[in-house]
Amino acid sequence: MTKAKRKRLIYNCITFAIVIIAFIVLQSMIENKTITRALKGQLIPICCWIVMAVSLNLVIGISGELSLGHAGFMSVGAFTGAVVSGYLLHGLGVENETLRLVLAIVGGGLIAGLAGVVIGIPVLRLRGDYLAIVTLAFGEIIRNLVNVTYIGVSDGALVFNFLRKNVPENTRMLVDGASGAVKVAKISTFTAGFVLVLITLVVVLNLINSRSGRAIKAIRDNRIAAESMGVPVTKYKMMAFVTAAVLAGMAGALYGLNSSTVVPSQFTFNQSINVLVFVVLGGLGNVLGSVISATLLTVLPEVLRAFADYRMLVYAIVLILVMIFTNNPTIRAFADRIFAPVKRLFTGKKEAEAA
Amino acid sequence: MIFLDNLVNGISLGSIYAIIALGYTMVYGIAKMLNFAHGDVIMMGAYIAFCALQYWNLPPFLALVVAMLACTVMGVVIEGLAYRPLRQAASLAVLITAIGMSYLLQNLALMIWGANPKSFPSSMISIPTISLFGGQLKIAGATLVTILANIVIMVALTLFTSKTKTGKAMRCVSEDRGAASLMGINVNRTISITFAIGSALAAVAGILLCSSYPTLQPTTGSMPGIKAFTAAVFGGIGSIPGAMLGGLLLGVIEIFGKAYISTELGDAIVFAVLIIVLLVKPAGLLGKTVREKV
Amino acid sequence: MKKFLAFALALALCLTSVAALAEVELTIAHIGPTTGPAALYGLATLHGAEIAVQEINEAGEFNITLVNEDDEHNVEKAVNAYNAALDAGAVAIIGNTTSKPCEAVSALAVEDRVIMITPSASSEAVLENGDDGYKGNVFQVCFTDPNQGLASAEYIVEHKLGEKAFVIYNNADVYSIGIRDTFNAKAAELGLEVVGEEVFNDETTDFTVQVSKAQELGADIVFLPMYYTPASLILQTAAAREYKPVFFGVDGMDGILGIEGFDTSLAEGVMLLTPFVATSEDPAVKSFVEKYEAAYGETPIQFAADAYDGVYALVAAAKEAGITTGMSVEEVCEALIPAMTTITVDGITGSMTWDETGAVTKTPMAAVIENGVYVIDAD
Amino acid sequence: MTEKKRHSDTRMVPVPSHSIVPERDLGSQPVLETSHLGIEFGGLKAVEDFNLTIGRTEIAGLIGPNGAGKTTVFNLITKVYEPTTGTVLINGKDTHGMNIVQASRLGIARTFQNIRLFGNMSVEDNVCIGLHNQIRYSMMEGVLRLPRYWGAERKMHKEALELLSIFDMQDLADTQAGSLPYGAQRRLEIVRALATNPSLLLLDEPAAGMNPHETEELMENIIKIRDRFQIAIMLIEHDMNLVMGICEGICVLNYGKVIAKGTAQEIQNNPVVVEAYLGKRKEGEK
Repeated sequence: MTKAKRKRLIYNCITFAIVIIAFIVLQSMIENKTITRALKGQLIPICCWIVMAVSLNLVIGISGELSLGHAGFMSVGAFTGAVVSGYLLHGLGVENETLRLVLAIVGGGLIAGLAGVVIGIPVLRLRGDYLAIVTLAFGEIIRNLVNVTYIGVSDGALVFNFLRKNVPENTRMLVDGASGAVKVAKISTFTAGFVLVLITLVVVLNLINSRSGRAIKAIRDNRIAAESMGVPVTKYKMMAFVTAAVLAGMAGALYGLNSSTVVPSQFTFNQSINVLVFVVLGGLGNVLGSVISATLLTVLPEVLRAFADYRMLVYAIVLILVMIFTNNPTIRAFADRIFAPVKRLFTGKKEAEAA
Repeated sequence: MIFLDNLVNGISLGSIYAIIALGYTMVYGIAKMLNFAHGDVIMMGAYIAFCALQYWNLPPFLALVVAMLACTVMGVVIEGLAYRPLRQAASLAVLITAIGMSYLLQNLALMIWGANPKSFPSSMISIPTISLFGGQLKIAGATLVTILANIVIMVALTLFTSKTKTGKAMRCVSEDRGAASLMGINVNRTISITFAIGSALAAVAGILLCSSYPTLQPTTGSMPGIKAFTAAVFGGIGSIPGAMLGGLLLGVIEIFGKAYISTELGDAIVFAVLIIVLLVKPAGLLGKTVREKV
Repeated sequence: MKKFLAFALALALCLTSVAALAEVELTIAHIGPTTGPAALYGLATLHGAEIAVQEINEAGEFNITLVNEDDEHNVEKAVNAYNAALDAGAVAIIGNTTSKPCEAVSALAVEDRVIMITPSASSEAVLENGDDGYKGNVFQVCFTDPNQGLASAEYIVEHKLGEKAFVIYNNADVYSIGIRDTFNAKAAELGLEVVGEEVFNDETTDFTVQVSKAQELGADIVFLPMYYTPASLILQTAAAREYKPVFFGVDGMDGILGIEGFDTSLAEGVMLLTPFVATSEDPAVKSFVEKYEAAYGETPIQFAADAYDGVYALVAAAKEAGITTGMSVEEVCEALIPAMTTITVDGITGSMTWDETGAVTKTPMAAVIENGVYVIDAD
Repeated sequence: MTEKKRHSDTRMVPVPSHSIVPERDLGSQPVLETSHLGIEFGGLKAVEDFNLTIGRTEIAGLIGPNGAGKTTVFNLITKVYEPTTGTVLINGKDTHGMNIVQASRLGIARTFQNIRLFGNMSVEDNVCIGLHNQIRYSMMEGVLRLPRYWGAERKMHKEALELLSIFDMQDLADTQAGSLPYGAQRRLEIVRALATNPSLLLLDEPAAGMNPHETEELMENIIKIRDRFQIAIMLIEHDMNLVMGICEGICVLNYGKVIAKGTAQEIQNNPVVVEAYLGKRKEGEK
């Protein structure tokens, strides 16, 4: 095994270990009832945001395309999930919650993936900032469309319409236009969230370290060179984009079924930006970084509840400072100088071990 | 007549988008960055004008000057503190910083002026509504001023970039920053000036925006900002006439889409048209397609 | 049953008298959007609740600690806020301010058995428990949306305010949609012609299309089931276009006169149904408005009044049920649920009673704006 | 590396007077034939009437002053640009309307004047990208780590190291490509191109930035590559020692037009070429 492969294996193992240990600790805390309500309530959303961040990292960090509409896929997943679960319950009378949750997550992923294909075909022809603006536009279009989508169950059959007045009277609404998914049965569980995070990590990490992932990274590093080596650019860009959309859709379904109500306005441009911030602060292409930053940045505002009024202000300033400190060459060099003794301590130790 | 009415409304809305888009496009052309905080500078400009009119009882003209000055200073300070250290950094890092700046401005406004919406005084533009065609077509004073202001700004900017030394320096920097600096152009200063002009325009845009749509909140600049950004891309980002054309078209499409197709899907229509245009012309309507050098 | 009630009443009285000796310590939580785009409503309910708590604490008997948790008008944050509130030891909740977060939180509260009194979340889904009837532990201080729609249509027809109605509503807001639905239904029933309707959303600032449609169709009454911010824009757009129908609003319209910089002459003749008018001569209202203005520097809107009444309703129920210090969340909830349906609260938004569903019964007043102030329409 | 497939089409090549194809290749299908190839950029004819045939195992040179259009020719052959006029045949197949990827599948690979490595990836991964067109498995097999994944990755690893050994770079396999020294980056580009198993390898200034010793080594290696893989190599180069030392046929380009073709000796003695490089000699000068 080469050094690079060993390093990669260690990195992957650490990633999985952190997630699994965190799950075991939290699960035992839940069983011992030592967990605070606030933390317990956030567990499922944290899982969702981890999946969102890791999947967006696949698009931005690995595939190198700036997407500003990731929340759109989450929205598609959330509403599809609510419809699948609602139809199974009210239309087909399926009472088993686990079965409904699994089917809803799969359905959410599929439809979001479909949306990813439809959007990806035109979008991925564009480059750079243009791609960014078009993904933003698609996110807004999805939100606008959900705002006029009415889906319900009427006499055991699924009803779908863009006009409220065309929906029959006796319909049990599942998605009620701008009011969103209403009276959703909450069936998401932390275990499901954990499994979804694991699936996401397996898919993304294995994809990155495989033939397809190598091709995706090659396109990111140098599109023309990759094409000259016979790498079909659109195919691999689509692969990254659609995989990310599927994962976001699954996260959306889990997210949607964690609350009795979901509204389209939860998945705005700002939400996409939030996920983008997770990815950038966690490090582009760094999956473990995404996991950690998504967790911390979801928990942090809740910890800072006491400073409610200044919370967003502090968040904004921290964001700007972090970007400047990590990206300005002068400041970085200065920081490196300061931390050099510390670093030497570590590297020196390593060398000693090696010797 | 309802068609003409919608057209006038569309041009009015489009003129506001155009002025905001000018700010985006100039900064993009020269600093090669998407200044997401531009929409929030607009909001700050409107708040300052509001204070000048409401609290300090200044006449409209002075309120305009105060708002423009304040925004200019704000733009230059933001550029110097947050964006200049990142001149060499990846564009994504700059984008995130700009987003952070946008949050910062919004929350500052929330702290200073509170969450309650303010109504922008109509005394800012005290031109009465004009009736045409025997009262069938009514054009509000603010609409007229907006359209006129748009034309004036457009002409002034075109003259500025083509005739003055600073304007020419700006064009040089936008073509090739490295070469411009070798030719003795002070790149940092030029970028600062661009931010100054862009922010002064933002103040004007803020006042016009709030004169036509008089609600003033910390989030007032967000949506028009995004739409204007779309307009800039639509027209070809980096191009001044492109911003103008993109803004006007976007405004007209939005109003017509709402009037003749669906008010619910107005925004979706705008964005759908943008996507179609970009697919046909990937660099926008008036943008230059740059051939990648191999 | 009667015997039982009498017994309960006696017990309650007994407990109350005990409580009078030692102050009852209660922690309650206000949950609402105190930051973010809906902050103005959340801050209003928070401030209203604060004034009520202050008054009650000054009066003795109860010592209430008010915890505030911000929900940012976001479902996910609302659930976090609710959990944080319970972690902080709250035994009852005043909130949420807005409908969607309230729907999400109340779905949890019904399982956890936590009593909720929402000042202003007016959608029906707040009270409904999935598809199986009502939650029972959630009480509204404001009207449910359908009631407002009905009352408005009835009022318009009864007073012959117009013949051709036009509705502009926010299709991204359950509050607006709910009122519009019942208004249209009632209007059809009463023979009021609705010539057309147009929608907008939370980000809309351009209302030219909506207003010109109404103008073109010759509507003489425009119904605005919405909050006052978009309403102010519609009034300004209409004024610029010299369009002068009767504008008829609902309780969300209250506050329009308080917008800083708003040219109140534009709102001249606007009618609205509201349970609370800040300029009322009623001494309770006057005292509340004075305290509010002194403390927060602005005129209270109806949201603040609803929250103020909500706290008083909670305390009245607590007295009725004989709540004591140290009761658990579930105990408080089970004790207050029957109490809420028996009490009558004479608040600043009217005289209120509640039924088992949690919906309030109170009389809306129609107010008309004249010379920049609300005037109660006598009949 | 598998042995090169021989094309069944073995028609005789008509030998035009200006052909630079060496005699041993005349019996087989040429790898590259261009006729009347040209491109305009906004009215400017960057390349005009470019005719060239390259034999199966030929090492050909394309030289000319700066801005003569040499790289543009490469871009036309590899379909980075669609020609305005003329045709490009690769192994006898017309590339009209093809994109870069399709052209690459016909058996051309190239390096770039301004190095275009996958800078954030390891040296080995750079080579593996070249191997992708021969060693395949699907995305699902990769994600689920099915047996084919392991087999294919092992094979890729082995072949990549073998290819890297041509330039003695196997020890650098784990290094990040972007952090290699300049000369090594150029060599890696060649290895990567070679990994695609091409029948025609286009090298754009392979010796740029190398010292004389390195250039010497490069020359040996280019010949070694040709002999080992039995492929044609066409190179753009300013180092005349290299060009004259290894190229069997040389084509000289000036202002987008071919001004001379022939062997090293013919070119060196061609007055038109000398003029293009040194300018018109004045009377009386030697």
